[in-house]
Amino acid sequence: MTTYLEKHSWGSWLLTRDHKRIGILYLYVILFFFVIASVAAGLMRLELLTPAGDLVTSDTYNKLFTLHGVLMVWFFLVPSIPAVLGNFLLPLMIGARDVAFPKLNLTSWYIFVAGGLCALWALLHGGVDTGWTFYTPYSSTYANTHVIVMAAAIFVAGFSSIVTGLNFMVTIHTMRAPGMGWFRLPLFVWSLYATSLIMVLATPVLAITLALLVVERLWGVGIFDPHLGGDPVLFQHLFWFYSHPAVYIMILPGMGVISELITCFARKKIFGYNFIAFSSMAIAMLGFLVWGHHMFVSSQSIYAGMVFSLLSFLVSIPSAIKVFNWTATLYKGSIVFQTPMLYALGFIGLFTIGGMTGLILASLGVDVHVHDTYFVVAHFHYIMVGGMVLAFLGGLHYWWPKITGRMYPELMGKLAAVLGFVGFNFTFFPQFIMGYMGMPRRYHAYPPEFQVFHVLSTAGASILACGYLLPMGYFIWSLRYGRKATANPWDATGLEWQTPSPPPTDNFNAQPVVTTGPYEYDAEEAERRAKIGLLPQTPGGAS
Amino acid sequence: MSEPVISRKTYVWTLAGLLGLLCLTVMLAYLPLGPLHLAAGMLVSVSKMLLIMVFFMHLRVSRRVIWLAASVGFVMLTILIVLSLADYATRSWMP
Amino acid sequence: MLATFPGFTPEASKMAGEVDTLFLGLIGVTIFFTLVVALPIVYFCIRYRRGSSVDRSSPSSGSNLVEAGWTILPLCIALGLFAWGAVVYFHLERPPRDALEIQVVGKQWMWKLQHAEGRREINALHVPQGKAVRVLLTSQDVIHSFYLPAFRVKQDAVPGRYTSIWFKPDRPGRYHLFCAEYCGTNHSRMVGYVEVMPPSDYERWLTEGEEQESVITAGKRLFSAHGCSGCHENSSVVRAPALQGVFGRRIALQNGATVLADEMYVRDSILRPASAITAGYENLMPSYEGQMSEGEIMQIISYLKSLSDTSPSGAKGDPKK
Amino acid sequence: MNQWVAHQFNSSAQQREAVTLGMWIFLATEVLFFGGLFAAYTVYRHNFPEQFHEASHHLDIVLGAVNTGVLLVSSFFMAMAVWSIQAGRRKLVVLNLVMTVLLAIAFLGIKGFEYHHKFVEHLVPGSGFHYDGDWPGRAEMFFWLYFVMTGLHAIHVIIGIVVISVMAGLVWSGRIGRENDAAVELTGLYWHFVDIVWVFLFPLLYLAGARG
Ligand code: HEA
Ligand code: HEA
Ligand code: HEC
Ligand code: CUA
Ligand SMILES: [Cu+2]
Repeated sequence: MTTYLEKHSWGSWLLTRDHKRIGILYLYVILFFFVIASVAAGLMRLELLTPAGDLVTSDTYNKLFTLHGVLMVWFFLVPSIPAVLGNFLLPLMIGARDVAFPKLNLTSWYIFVAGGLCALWALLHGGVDTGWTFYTPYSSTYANTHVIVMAAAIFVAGFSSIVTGLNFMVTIHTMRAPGMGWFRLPLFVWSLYATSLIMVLATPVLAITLALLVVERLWGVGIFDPHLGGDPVLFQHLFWFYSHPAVYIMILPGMGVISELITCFARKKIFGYNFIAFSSMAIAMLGFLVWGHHMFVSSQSIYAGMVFSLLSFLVSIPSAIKVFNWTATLYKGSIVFQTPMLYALGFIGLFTIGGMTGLILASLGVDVHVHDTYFVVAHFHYIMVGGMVLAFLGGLHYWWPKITGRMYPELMGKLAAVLGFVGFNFTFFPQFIMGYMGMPRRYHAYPPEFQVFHVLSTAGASILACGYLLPMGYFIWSLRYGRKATANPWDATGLEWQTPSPPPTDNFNAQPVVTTGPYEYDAEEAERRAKIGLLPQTPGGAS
Repeated sequence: MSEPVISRKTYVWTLAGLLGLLCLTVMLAYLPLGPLHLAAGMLVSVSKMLLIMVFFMHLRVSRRVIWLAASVGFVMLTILIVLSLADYATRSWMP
Repeated sequence: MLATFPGFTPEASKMAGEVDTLFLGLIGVTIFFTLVVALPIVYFCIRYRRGSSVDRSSPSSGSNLVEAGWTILPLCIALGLFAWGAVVYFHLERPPRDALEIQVVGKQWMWKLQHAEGRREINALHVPQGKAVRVLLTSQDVIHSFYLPAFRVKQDAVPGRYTSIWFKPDRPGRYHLFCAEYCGTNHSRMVGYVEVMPPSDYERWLTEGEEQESVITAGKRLFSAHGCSGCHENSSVVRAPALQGVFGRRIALQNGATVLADEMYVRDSILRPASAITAGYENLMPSYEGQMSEGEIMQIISYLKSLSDTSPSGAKGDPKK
Repeated sequence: MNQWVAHQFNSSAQQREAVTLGMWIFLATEVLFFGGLFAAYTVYRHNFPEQFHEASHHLDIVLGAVNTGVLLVSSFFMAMAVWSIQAGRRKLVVLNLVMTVLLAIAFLGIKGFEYHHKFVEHLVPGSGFHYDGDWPGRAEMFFWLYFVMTGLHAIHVIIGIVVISVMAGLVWSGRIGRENDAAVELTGLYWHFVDIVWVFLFPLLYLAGARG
């Protein structure tokens, strides 16, 4: 049996229909955009060192945060776990040879790249300065930057996301191996299912909204135009109808990864499998009902505001259920602190803080004050960077041996995880404080009393940068020099570990048949085997 | 390989029903229904849609998951419209 | 409250205190739950680390009772927090009846303000201590947001619409005014200050500088200059409704609906009279679209308000309704 | 296993299940794609009931109704095409598909005629827009929605025409037959969906103002 990595020609990659290779193609592209968006963040942080706004002009600064937001959201975080790890793992986890529509899968990658090229074009020709939210009438009438091209870029990338979601949903419905009932699915698969649901149902609304924006810009009149009696706030309704559910696209897959990591490294069956599975679906559904919480001071009716606030409080309950279940899973486990586990534990803590500050924002009385301040910026970085990016890194470490057949260096891994965690808190915790003190966001110059917090934040960002650069370095290093990985270096359950690392092109040498649930771990057994040296503290390679 | 799942006669009856409903909507437009007008129009449209989906699109003989996929889009659309209107309809209310 | 922490944004009004209390409450809940999660995690990680010899027998993989517990408890807390936040919000949104009214127009990239007595300011707002102030907002281009951190209030200024906020300054001093909604190149320069002065200083300040025409007088002047009085005064030949007492009342329209004559209604009446014909009248009034600036429209509105016997702020009518 | 089953599937039943479900999910995304427009329409109709009522009188009910009929009948032919392929009646399939396409073209023709008329009457939003009724801006909003909604629908009709024509060719040449009829069925689903969109557009736009 040959592994899926065997062939090396360009054609074999660019025309591949193998979901594993497509996952890797995605990895390259999103890393590329992550680096650009991070450099933009770095420049922003440098600019904010001084209150005067002297490093870059205000126009440049506005373009930087727009670029940062747009690339990070649509070209990095939305496709991060689903399109990379999801593509790679979904068929493996349910015991299928591939996704349901492999050609479509490759097409969606090309669509994504086309969108990315549009975004790059806009960047190279001077950028866009509307913020990632594209509020009208600024974006439709007043901005004179490349709004149309950038909107087109997101429109196109959106279709890639729709196609991926569709593919995943059909795959999960129809391609499960014999014996793989719905309640034997790994929780990562459940979370991908919930994510796909949102991708499929929310993204089209974003697409049509951006299309309307473009038509309005081209045609000169349009639906959001106050001169026709149009309401610019309607744009916000349509935008957030997508973008709030989209924030769950940017956390649910991370939650799925965490469920896998916690069980494996605590060697415990997950606590409350059904509740975690259903809470993913609940988040996906309830997530569609709360978008108005971004519009509390937008001139939206105060009664609508109250309804949206109430629903926002309710949507946090399923997240709470997950957090408590992960915690309970650790009880009576046999816990080891491998790198992926460090990321998972970091995730739980930072997600809790990010989520709870989301509740603070959902509280009407406070949001009037902190809306559009750094408090909001801190909130979403806690969830998106402290949550999803950590989950992505954790997952990447965990499945790295499966993907590449090599182990990453464990000590360096731990160092990067700790650096990232510390740097992260330094960067974003001060933003909560200055946000409550009234520091508005999207400000290129600011009153001097906020400087101390900005300096702390920039210092933290430099540490955080190391936390990112280190893994990029050693991952590349490990491709050549890493220890060879066994089929199942973590001694994990899960179908993906029952096949060689890296897996053969058709995933399994024989059609797997599933007879048990996904997390048949036994902590006592693990302890016994550890004592006699069968389960090493540092697992991994073939010696 | 397959066999027809719905008979030709059913299709013809469906078409007849659809054209009948079309006449009905146009007639309704000329009746003095006042505010009920929109509701009546939408009711007819929904009936037409159901006819098309159930017979032309074979929902009648489809599995439950297809029914789900067929309805979920409309459910979400309802949410979008109802919650947006919740804003516009209550804007002029006084606190 | 927070004001006692050095360096923190001052609480310059009682409402600010209310918001801060709510915030501290929420922070308390946040810390509580963070600990509820973090402490067990740390404890489990130490106690159940690989190699520690503790009892790991009969692990549980779920319990409906436990799940119900940690669903219902946060649910109750969440509902409580929602209610608290909603009450504070309600206070923030409901202006007292005797508030001073300031008219504010946002444009790229400045705030243009005018006091009832006529004095105009740019990017600055002088207000008397101890008196509620209601800010009536609109924008002549993109969306801006009028943000006063010291009073914990913020409201977007939307083109084509009126919005408002109010606050009651309790402490003299100078506080930040920010534009909080991104509005283009100089968004971060669309800043200014609020100066809270003792009432007597404020009175003096109002009359400083050259003689000012009060907003109402200006409105009255515009009302005749644009020919409104020609139709709307009793002596006119055209049959048009008298405008005394119209503001703040419910108006019956020709199409059978009734609407509240608030700022938005009067604005529409001036710019697009045909949109809502008053019952019993004909559609004779011309449209003034493009003939007046946002500021002038606001002045006429103030004049019409002054013709009504509702309170000076009037806008929101009887708050108990 | 036969040649029609792709390698990732275990059986043709599984493949059939997957493609059908995939198509229905795609249609759900289409519902929401149009849904943004329907939501905007609802909001503005709620805000400006009178002006919408009045502006809709400038649309031709007769043409609208005829066009609805045309699409409904074409949907019927599409359903018959699916029936024919399931019954293995190749020529009948082609005939039905051709009828579907012809009716779709007729639909576009009538639509184009209406567009032309609006253009002549200066009812196309933009600098050339001219409207005598109350508050022309709001009427312009109505026509803006009219053009965007029917325009997007027309794009879907055009895509449908292309796809159905290709299907007709493939069936004619024998490359699609009873054994691999899924493609025709999926095309049918798409076409019926396009029909459903129009079923809603017609009363919302043409009948927005009661004539009675
Ligand atoms: C991955 C992304 C992500 C996620 C998952 C969330 C999750 C949540 N978000 Fe956040 N949010 C963003 C990304 C995200 N957000 C972004 C990007 C913005 C800014 C957009 C912009 O303007 O640019 C934003 C802005 C934003 C606002 C608007 C702020 C403003 O502009 O004024 C609000 C307001 O309600 C909000 C609320 C919430 C809530 C209630 C949750 C909840 O889902 C959180 C639920 C989780 C928990 C609550 C923690 C776990 C629970 C416990 C430990 C138990 C205790 C629980 C209870 C007592 C209930 N978010
Ligand atoms: C999706 C995910 C995502 C991720 C991963 C990040 C990652 C980071 N973000 Fe970002 N951010 C957003 C999503 C994200 N962000 C969004 C959606 C917005 C809103 C945009 C808008 O308002 O429209 C935003 C806005 C935003 C702002 C607010 C701008 C403003 O309102 O004025 C800031 C400010 O500090 C910031 C900082 C950072 C930092 C420091 C990181 C760090 O994690 C990045 C770490 C990386 C580096 C630091 C770069 C590498 C190193 C160098 C280039 C060397 C030089 C650097 C130094 C010496 C510091 N982000
Ligand atoms: C040619 C005569 C004419 C002129 C000039 C005119 N109006 Fe009017 N106005 C009318 C008539 C007639 C109505 C009642 C029908 C309607 O509602 O449109 C009316 C209605 C109104 C109303 C609604 C009153 C209600 O009871 O609902 C307001 C407010 C108003 N006008 C303000 C103004 C202002 C301000 C101006 C000047 C800028 C002005 N009008 C100029 C004739 C006029
Ligand atoms: Cu005005 Cu920002
Ligand atoms: Cu949100």
